Amino acid sequence: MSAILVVRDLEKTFGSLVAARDITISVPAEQTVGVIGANGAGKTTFINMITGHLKPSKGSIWFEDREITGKPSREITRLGISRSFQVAQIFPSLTVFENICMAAAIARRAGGVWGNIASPVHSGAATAEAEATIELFQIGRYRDTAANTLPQGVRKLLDIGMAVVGWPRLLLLDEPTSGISIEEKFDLMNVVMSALKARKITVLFVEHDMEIVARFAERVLAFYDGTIIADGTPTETLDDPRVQELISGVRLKPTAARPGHA
Amino acid sequence: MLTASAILTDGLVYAAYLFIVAIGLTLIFGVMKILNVAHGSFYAFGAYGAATAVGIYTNADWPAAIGFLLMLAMGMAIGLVLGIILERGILRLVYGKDEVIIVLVTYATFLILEDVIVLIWGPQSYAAYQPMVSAGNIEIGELVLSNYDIVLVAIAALLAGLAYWALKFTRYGRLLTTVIFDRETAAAFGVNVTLVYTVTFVIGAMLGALGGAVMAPKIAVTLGIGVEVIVLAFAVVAIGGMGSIEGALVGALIVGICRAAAVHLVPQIELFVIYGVMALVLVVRPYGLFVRAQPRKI
Amino acid sequence: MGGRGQLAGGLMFLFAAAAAPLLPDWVVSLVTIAFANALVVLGLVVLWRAGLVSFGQALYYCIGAYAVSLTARWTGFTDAFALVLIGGVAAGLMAVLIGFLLARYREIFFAMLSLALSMILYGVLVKSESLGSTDGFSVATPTFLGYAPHRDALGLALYWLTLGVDAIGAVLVGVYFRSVAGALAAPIRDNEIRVEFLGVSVTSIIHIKVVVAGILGGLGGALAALAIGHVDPNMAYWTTSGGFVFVTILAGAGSVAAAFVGSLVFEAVRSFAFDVMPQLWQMTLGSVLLLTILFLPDGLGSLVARLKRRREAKS
Amino acid sequence: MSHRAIVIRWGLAGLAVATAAVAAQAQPTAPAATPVKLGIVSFLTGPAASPFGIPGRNGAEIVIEALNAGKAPAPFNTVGFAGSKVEAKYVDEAGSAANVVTEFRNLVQRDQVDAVIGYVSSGSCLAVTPVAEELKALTVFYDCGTPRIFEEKARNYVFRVSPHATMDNVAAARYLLAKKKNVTSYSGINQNYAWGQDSWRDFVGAMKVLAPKVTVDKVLFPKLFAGEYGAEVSTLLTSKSQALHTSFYDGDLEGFIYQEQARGLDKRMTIIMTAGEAAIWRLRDKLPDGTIIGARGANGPLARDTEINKWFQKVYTDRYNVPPTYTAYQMAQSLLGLKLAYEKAAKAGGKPNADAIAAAFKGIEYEGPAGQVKMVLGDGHQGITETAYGTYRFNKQKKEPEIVDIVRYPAECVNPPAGIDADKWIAEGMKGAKCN
Repeated sequence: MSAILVVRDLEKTFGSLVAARDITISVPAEQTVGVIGANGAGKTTFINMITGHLKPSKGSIWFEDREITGKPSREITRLGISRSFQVAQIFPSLTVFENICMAAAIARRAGGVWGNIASPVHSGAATAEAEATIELFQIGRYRDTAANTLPQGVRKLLDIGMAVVGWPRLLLLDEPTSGISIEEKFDLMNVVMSALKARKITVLFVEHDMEIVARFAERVLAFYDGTIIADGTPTETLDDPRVQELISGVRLKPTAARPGHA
Repeated sequence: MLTASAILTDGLVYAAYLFIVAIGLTLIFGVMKILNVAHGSFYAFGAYGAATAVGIYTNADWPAAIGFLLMLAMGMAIGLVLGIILERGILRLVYGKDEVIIVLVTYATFLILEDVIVLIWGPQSYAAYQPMVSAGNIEIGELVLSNYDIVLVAIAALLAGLAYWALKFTRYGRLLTTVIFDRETAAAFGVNVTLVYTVTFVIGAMLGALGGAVMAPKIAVTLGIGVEVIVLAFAVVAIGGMGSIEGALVGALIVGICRAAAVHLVPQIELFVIYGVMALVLVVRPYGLFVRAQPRKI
Repeated sequence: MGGRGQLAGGLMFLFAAAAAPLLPDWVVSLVTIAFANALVVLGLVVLWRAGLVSFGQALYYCIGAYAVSLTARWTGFTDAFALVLIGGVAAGLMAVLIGFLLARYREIFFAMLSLALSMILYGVLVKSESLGSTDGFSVATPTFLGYAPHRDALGLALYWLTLGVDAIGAVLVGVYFRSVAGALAAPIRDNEIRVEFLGVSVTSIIHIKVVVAGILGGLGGALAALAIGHVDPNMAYWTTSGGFVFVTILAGAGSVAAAFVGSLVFEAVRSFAFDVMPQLWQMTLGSVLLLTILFLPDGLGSLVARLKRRREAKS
Repeated sequence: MSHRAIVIRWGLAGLAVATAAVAAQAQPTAPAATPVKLGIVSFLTGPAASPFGIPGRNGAEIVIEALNAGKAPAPFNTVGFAGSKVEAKYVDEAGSAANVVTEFRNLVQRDQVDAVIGYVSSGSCLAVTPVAEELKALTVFYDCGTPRIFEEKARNYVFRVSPHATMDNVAAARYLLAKKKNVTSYSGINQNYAWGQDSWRDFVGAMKVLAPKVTVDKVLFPKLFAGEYGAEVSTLLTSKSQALHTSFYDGDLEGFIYQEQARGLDKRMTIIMTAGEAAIWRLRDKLPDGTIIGARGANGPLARDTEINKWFQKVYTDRYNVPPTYTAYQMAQSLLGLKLAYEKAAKAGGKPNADAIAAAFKGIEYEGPAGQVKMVLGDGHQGITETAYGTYRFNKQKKEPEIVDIVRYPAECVNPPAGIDADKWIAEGMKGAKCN
């Protein structure tokens, strides 16, 4: 399996503050990677650099053998990297369908200024794509509901759906279960992960809940103080004494993984 | 040298005028995020009120100083009444709507008040020159300065000082600063935002009317004086940064000096020097000199 | 904006075109000016959907008008179709330039900067004695592909021209609203970050909106110049822009047709107020604006939507 | 117009828009005995209302009332216009050119007025002219000053009894040079819009012709309705000029006078106000003695002491408690001129149409409150009159403003002859001026 994402010696400083350093990883295609770490450990900074929201101070990022270091986020999105947000970023005054269809039309439009003007939003292809994505994320019953009245879980699914509708090859999920009640978390992640698997998308997801990480990740990166202190299978990483001491705090049995593990 | 000192004094006088009309506007914007077009009406009402007051005291033959104070008091009283009516009667109904919609509400109010002036004072113009004429003038070198202009500068300086003191050292001022800084938090900490709004709007209205009152002796009080003031005050506030008191001060000084320099040196460009400066400042600092762009968070 | 809406719009357009010869002259000229202004309002609707309000739209209106009259004056060229096109292009080019600056701004700052720019044009025109300063100058009587009507026939020709340009404009704006660039209006107002992360430059989308609104403003100004027969710098003054924003609020941003209805209602109310209360017309207009905002926050256009909803609820 | 009539008409208009067929009935045909309808347009709101618009409207009201009662002095003592009562409709001139043109069309096409008298702003006059010509609507401009109207093109239906503004500045230059022999340089402060720019250009042109050695010093063009003139006054205080030309009026004029007086500018230079007369009743002792005052013609206190002037002064002052200022005079002159033309045309029998009245109006001469009018320029469409300038003095005994040292200039001395543009006439040395 060739690597879809390669990161070398990545570093980000804000003045004298080091937000990320010495980050070097390689992610093979279609892998599902969990990212853990305390608040301020550099997880979101890492994601922001890959998606172009922040410019790295040092190091390089390669996506599908093409260097994308420091490119603007719009361009990176067009290359095939999407992201979702800790707080769902949707268009509250549009319905679910309109949200997704908008995202689909944007992803399918031709390039340049003229592409924006000449591409219709409700083209047959974009509409079909939107309907399929709604189906995939099982939010069909909310299809015509205004987004500002959606329950939290559906907002999250919509947010991720909008990131997925353009067929990205790499998806970065920033705390997909934040703000979701414990009972709903697993259901939500089941829907998301099966959808992403169905589309063969490589996933990096930031998560605080170790049970979720253990259950859904094939590989786990542990961040501490701006750098990666452990990288391996869920069992390896979560059993790492440093990770236990600095991040998870309590010992957790990775064997708790239940059947249905994706 | 003569020209330079003339530019400086003229600029200062004009800046004083601009600051007095702009401070109320920027205060209301800072606290309430309302760009108040009706500020021009406050100015006009203040000027008409002052003219009425001057008429009363001229007929009664009172000393000039009392007349001047009566004039200011009348202007501020009109601002008070008008401010309360507008805030309680109209603005209250549209809080929470889009900023731009509220601008239009104040624009509608401005249109209505323009005709209310006709209904109250009629279409004829009024004179209120007595305080200025009785103030006399002084000669400094070759320049002759009107004492009234010096009073104007003093009033502007006093207002600036007062605003600084009130915002820094009074309970209410600190409250305002909190609301300007973060409205939600202020509300969460139990600040009565509704009351703050009413008081702020009324103070802003009184300041606008005060501007009209102090200018009344220098001008003919006539229909349409409010229109000119609105755009002028907008320009000053936009240059300084909307909602910033020190911005209004610096904006007024910049515009005042630039305009005076234009009149003395290149009178052809006087007409658009203000808008030119405004566009230039906005290009370099989109939010004005004293307001920093707020970074957006994800 | 379904097929039914387009059909209704088309029928209304045909009716308006057919009814003209039966209408009194003064109504024809009033409607002509109202429909010329409606294009400017349509431009403001394009911006307003994205949460942007321009207090300087009179800039493009004025450029369109002056482009028409100057072309006719300097070249002696009087074909109405070409002149209107020139007006639109001139304003559009200006909008392309201004867009580079303006597209970075939002909210009240967008409004203020556009106001400053239009006031600079006003100042320049007032200063230009060769262009008639504040008095402005007259616009040559237009011809229509060689046809040179006069009096009533001229009024009708201008009316039909305006209606034609409006119809083309309305259809094109409708198409634009259904494109990615046009539909990215509420999304931009709602959440610019999401738009950026979907891979679109918000700045360039707003730039496009500024240009579309500018072209519409220029076309409106060009038609108005021909209909009025005179141009002056007041066309760029901020109160002119304020009037257009007024109509936009009155009309609402809900549909393309609302801009036309709103503009017509405004012109009728204004003329009525001038007729009945010559000294209190500002109060009348202000009250109408205030009542609209209070009781019809989505404008006249929302009345239709409300009716439709009621009918749907019944059936 | 009664309230009911308005309601009915707007109702009809609404119907007309909805069901076009009704429209034909919304335009009643006028039987011969119906009154003569006039549209009177002037500023009723905004800054120009108080100095110009309202006195103009007042002048119209008082004259129309007198005409309808048949109480005006001869030869205007017939009732109304040729026996028909005059009905006036007053409209605001405020707003954009589009508004002004729309309201003009409304008057002509909707209200079916027989003639329109009005317009203060030159911009309004220029905008209305082509429409009036196109609609064949008889229109008399009463106050606007731009010479361009009849110089750009020959007009058929548009008239202006009041002389254009060129006269004001040519006469101002003549008066200044006659009275202040020591002038070596002069300055000017005029509003930055067409009226101010044109006034200054004409004045400078006339001065160049009459006294080529006198130089121009400061040239100031503050914004219209600026209100604050501190910097301008300072600039002028640093000037060595002996005279200051200004075409300021009303609000701006008063503001400027208050502000310059507080700093003693008038002690250093003589101020020439080409439109100062309208302000004397308000400024009174605040207007500096020695100021040179014009009234856009021999209007107001500069008018000759004729019977008709005494009559006009009296009826106006009795009604409005102030003496009439020049816009009131111009309105009276315009109305009386139109009356004569109408009656001349009506002699042919029946109600005259616009063409007949226009034909009768061309080139007439008559005497109004402001003196003898001769419609000689613009192919008989533009009037000229004599003009006068004087020096202001506040009479402390009578507590009344006075204008003394009045010099009269015959019409032919300060107006271009027929067939030559005003600008050109001045630039080429004011050839053919007959001053005695």
